[in-house]
Amino acid sequence: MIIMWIIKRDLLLAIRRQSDVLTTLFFFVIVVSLFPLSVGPEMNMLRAMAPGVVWVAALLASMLSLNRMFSNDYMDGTLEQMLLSPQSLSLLVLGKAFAHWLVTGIPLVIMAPILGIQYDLPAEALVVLTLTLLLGTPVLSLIGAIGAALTLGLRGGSVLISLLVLPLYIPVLIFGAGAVEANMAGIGFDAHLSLLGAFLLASLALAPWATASSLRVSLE
Amino acid sequence: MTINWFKYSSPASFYSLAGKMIPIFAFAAVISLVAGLYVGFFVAPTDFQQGEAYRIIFIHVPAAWMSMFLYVVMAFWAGIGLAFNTRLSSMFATAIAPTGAMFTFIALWTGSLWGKPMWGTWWVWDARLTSELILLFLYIGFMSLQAAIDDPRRADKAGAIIALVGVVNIPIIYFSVQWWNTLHQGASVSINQAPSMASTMLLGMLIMVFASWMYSIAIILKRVRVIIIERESHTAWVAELQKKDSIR
Amino acid sequence: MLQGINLACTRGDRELFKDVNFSLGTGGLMQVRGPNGSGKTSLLRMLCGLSSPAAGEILWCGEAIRVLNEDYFAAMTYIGHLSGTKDDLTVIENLRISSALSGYEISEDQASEALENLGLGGRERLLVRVLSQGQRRRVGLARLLTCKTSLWILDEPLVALDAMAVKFIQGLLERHLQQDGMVVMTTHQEIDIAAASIVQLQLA
Amino acid sequence: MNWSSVSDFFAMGGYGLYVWGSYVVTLICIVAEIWLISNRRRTLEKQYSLIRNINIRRDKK
Repeated sequence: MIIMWIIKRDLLLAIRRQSDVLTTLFFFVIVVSLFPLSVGPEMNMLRAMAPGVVWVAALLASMLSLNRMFSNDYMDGTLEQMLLSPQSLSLLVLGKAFAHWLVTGIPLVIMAPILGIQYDLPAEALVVLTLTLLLGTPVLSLIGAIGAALTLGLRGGSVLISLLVLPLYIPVLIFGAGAVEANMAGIGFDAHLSLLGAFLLASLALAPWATASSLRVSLE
Repeated sequence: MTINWFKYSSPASFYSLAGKMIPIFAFAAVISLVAGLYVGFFVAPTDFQQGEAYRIIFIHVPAAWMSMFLYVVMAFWAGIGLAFNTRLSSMFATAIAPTGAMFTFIALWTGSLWGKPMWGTWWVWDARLTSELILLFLYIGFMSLQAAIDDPRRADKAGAIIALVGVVNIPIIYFSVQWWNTLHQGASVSINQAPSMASTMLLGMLIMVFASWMYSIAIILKRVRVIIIERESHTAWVAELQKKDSIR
Repeated sequence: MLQGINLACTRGDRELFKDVNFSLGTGGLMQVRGPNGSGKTSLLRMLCGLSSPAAGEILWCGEAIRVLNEDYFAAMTYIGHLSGTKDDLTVIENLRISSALSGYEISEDQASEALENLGLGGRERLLVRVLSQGQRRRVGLARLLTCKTSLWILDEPLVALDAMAVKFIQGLLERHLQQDGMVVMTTHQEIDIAAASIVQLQLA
Repeated sequence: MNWSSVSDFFAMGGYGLYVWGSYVVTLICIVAEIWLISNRRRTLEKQYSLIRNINIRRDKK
């Protein structure tokens, strides 16, 4: 299966270049830890802020690694090979986005509950936070791939990616953080989770296709 | 008389057609603007709740509507350009973006100025204003992406993809913001629902909407003409125009 | 059969070439020549479907390649002037992955054999980053041995190669042409390749 | 008629700052947009007359 090859390849590369993974993770940890220092250690306020802070930090952290998603392959010519593959390019892109999520998204999901403890979140809220990140971070990788493909090889590409991609992240942010808040307020959060799931399905269906067309445009 | 519409899809013949159309739309814009302002300021009565402050509606609502329409129209032309590889439609998309962004900015600015006397603060995270803000980001993203790409063909196609992605997302974003807004604060005075709008108020607003349409068409045609000359400078027909000194 | 009809290429306002016509049958070799900046690489990228011509049409067996897409890619191998290898993967990983991407999954043994042939025996487990320029080039070219495509499009395949490797590639191309394959290539070096038909395409 | 005097008109029932602030900024935006496009056009025209002059000179030679 071609998609397995591409995932295996990107994981191998990530393992051999661990610094990329670690930078994303430490960025996430540092951003989340900075907030109490800037607004004060008042626990009630921190608890109220926690879902938003963790989610915004997750958005930024996953964006940090976006411009490396295709640019290395672009530079050494392997991206050209992928475009000329007899396999569907959308499928290859899906594999790359999945690998990106495994490498940058999963560490965030694992780290989030630990950071949540810093903010004194109740146990149930920690579970919800982890769940929302688990559903939401793949969407970030999938939508981010479009931005990464469009800005390939451009001057100031990494700043441009954030301009293009951050507004598109907003629905995920709203429902991701919203679910945790709803849980802490004692309201049901099922609707939030199903909407996040719907976003995931929609971006699974559309984003690889948009990314594939963007790559063809960018390499022309 | 039959008009060969297909003929006008080429930049060369469209260029001269647009030149003839601009004065018509500009004239219509000025006339309807004057009429709309007259109705807005001299015919429409004072609102019993909001006093005179509501008169901002005559630019706020048209600007907000235009900003959203123009994004959809822009994405439409960009998509046509991407699908059928027609240069002119892509140029249209590029020409629409700055005007759309300007209307978005006006909607935000006037919304804020209206909010101050109504809510007591310059900025409220009201669903409509928040969506406008995000729309402004989308316009800026589209324009910066196109500006960063040197090759016009790649710029057209890349812009089209991000515009289409944006247009798919706008309803989702709007819906999310609405949801978020109702969760976090109770119903406040919403800008766009004056409970009992006098018919003259509505009339003034509609005339202003018409004026904005006419203005947008005129200014976009004007910008398209400039873009055509910039892009097609190497082609024979532009050289022909130069020779006859009829670039105007 | 690969055909080009009235191909044109523009870069910004500048026209690199126009009205390029050719037809390449089975067993045919096409050598694209021209000075630097004449659009050789642009032409090859068009022929493999990475970019579309400003005017004209490219046909593969009578059908436009922009319609065929993946069906065309399945019959074609392109090796550009970038080596197409990842620095952080070993030689054998590189070959197996790039081969799989082009639709031919190969075993470790098959990969080792191809590398052996190209004089990279014993270096299979090295990371590509430690190889020399010429050796990297060979890793890229090894794909020609593992992919069973009929059309090869090669951009400067001989650059950075030593005499031995040039000789090997030359033999490889000749064998491919004898088996009714097709080759489109650019090169600055003068080499003689025996082929049933040779098309010389000169770009101004 | 809504207004008894000119100053009454400009005061806008105490909301003058907000109402006129909106209208003036809108006006500025529109004027700026028209000016920017005309400017872009003028530079193009200058460029073209420049190119044309060069061509004429070359033709004469």
